[in-house]
Amino acid sequence: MSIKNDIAKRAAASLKDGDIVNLGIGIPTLVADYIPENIMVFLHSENGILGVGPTPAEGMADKNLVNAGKLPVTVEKGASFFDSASSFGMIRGGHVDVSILGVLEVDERGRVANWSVPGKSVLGVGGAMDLLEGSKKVIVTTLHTAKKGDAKIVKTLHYPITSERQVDLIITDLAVFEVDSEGLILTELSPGVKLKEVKEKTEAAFRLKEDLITRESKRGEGAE
Amino acid sequence: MSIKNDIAKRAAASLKDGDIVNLGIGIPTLVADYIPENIMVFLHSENGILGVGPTPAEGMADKNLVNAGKLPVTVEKGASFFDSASSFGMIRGGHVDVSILGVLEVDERGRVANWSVPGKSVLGVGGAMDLLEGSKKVIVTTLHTAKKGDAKIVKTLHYPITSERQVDLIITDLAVFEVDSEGLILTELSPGVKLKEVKEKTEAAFRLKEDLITRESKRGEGAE
Amino acid sequence: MKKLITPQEAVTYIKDGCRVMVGGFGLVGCPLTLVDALLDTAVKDLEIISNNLGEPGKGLGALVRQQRVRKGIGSYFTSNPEVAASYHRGELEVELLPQGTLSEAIRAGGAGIAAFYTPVGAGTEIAAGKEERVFSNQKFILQEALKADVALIKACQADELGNLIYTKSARNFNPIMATAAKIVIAEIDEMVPIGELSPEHIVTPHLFVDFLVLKEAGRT
Amino acid sequence: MKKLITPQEAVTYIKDGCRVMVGGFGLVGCPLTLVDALLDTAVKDLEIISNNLGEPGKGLGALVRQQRVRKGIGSYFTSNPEVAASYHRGELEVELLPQGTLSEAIRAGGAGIAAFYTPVGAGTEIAAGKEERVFSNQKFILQEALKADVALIKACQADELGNLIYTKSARNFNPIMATAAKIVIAEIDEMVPIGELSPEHIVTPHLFVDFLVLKEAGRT
Repeated sequence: MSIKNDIAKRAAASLKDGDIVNLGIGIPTLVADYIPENIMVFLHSENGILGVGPTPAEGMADKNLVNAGKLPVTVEKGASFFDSASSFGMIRGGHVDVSILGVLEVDERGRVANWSVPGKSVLGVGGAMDLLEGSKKVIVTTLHTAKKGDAKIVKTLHYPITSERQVDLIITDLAVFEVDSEGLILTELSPGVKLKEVKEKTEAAFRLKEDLITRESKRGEGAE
Repeated sequence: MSIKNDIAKRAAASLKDGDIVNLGIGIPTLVADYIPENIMVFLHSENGILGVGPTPAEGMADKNLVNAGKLPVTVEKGASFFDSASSFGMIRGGHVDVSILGVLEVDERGRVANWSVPGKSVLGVGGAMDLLEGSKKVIVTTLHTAKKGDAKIVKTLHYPITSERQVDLIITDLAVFEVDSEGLILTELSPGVKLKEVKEKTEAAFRLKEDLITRESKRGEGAE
Repeated sequence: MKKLITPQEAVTYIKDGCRVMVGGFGLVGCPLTLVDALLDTAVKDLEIISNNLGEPGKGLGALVRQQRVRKGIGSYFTSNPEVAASYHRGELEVELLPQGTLSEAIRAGGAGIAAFYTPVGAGTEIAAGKEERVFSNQKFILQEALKADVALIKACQADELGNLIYTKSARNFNPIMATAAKIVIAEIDEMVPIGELSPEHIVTPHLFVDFLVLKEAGRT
Repeated sequence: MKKLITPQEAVTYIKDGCRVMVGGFGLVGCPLTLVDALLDTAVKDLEIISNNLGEPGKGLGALVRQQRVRKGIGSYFTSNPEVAASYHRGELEVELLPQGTLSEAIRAGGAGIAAFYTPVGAGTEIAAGKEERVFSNQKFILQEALKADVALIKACQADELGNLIYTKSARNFNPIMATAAKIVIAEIDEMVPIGELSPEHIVTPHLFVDFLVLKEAGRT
């Protein structure tokens, strides 16, 4: 199991039965494969689907049925289609329970940059701001550091902020942080990870949860 | 044929093929019976119907299918149903071609009072303001004077104004007025009606159209 | 599975002082079983958002007659003269909105929009106390969104997840009210298995709906 | 009967300098026959409102490459790096909106709403130059409605009156763009007789639609 899958699996374990969930591009997309079997969640895609199902079998893709990443999907029984204004009404209106998003950076107040890289040939915001603003709960899934080893959990964002809203949970390959009004709280270490490593690779200040746990490496089950 | 039916018939004659038409309560409702046979119009009802058809036969009423006056209706082929916000989006957004409305009074700028009688046990505005504000064309159908003979086409409204928007056409039992930026223009007299009578029964100032006509009393055809 | 509850359980979510949206255009599309159940409680000081307030002594009109409605927000209370009478006696607060402004404010409430500028009512009594603003040489007034604690709506069919479809002109305010309250309770004629309603035809996706109640032969 | 016209006739309604809405989320639900026909004209200085601006040299991307687009208003132009390149060279004006703000502004344009307050983007670069206002202790920014001269949309079926239904996630921006332009041209896969589409299932009632064009096997 790759590092990214481990992160996705940990994120999936924090979902609850009945949750309406929106998955971003990248690691979040992988979460769909790890939904615990004893719960039922409903995947919302901002291009107008509630009830997204698995990727279609080879050759079975329907060109009119894609997710927000423009990849072919299927739908579950009980799914529905709607227009873009209705879809974002759901998001902005607080009807999506959980959004799981990738980020460029998170700051020490739990605020996110994930839409713009100044000067790069990237010109788009898509649904990133809507999802951050409107979702009842936001979970960030990300590698703990960038490719060159730079911290992604930083004191101050270097990239443009996506929303002033603080996210609720940050899940990396090394650790899990909760966020409260004062900032980040380290609640969980990944299997085999020491607190020292997390401290070294995290630029942002964070507090420790009293009962900080180290997640077991047992496969096939969620940690919550 | 009653006076009210005559007014309705004259209003129907000013409709064009393909018009989306909203009919108010009272005389406007009668217009549906006089749509010229060589044109097709589509009746919009603000409670969520496009394509309203005739009143159902005795005993055939569907309690879930009523018009804005809460009277049972049917629908034509090609009709559609929608929610109230969508319906008023159509009206306010300028997608209704013609609204035909009853009034309490019209002033000499062609502005209407038709929603409130201060002090009376009438507490409602309904769709009156939306229709006046949003319809591409507004036709007023009304008896020329009130029950006691008071003018309904007045210098200044005695009742609260419904919208600052000037209506386009005023059709009474005695006459037809067009409205331009400067005010009312008498364009047509009903069969047998003399200009003198209209002058006596109209409080508002109005100009005469150069080619003022007297409508013929021939039955079964529109005047336009 | 969406929880199917009784009308009596449903109305326990409505407490004294609650703001409640009630669907329907007159009696058409009004959740009469839920209204009846509400009448059987002692709940009072309600703020009701509904296009109409029933007829004298009937439906929501019975709540008005029993003086359990503190305020009515709607567009057309003319069909119940007791509303005007209570209002003139100072017993009932009334907020009258053009029907399009009412429906748009409810939709805005459900869609996370705080307020919007509408041209309807500008320059009239309805605009009293409201901010006026000019866009492209036309007057508009600011209308804030409407939200509620509980919405009581009426649909035709629900599947077991709570997806809803409506019937004919009984759709009216129901789909928008389904989006704009903390707790949404849908009274339905019939429950169908998941998958029975086409994804293309569902009007209210289940994420908006909290509870379902089966319609009963009613009083009102 | 709604006028069925050819793609070539359809695009004659688009003149130099026009503001044109184009439906679709990427290629899904994009009216490619109409876009192809537009490519074959010499029309220029266009202002395009569309979630994306195609891919490099493809669809709307071909219009961009030919420098016939003066301004793009949308939410996600990332999939076409040439848009960013043109923008950085100062050849193309770009207005980037959060996808929900874009879709809400189009809906507002079609529904006669001048502007609305959304919380999305408050406190970010997107809010630059926009009015900020606090409602209930939360920051909102003012977004004005979007309208267009012409909308090119894609539907699945139309009846002869112009009532439209869509298919799956190809619905996206099409129903809202159908409401927000002076001239609305719908590219359809298939025409069906009046009465074939259920009144309960029609997504875009015919009053929004001016012309119909049958889809052709396309280039892009």
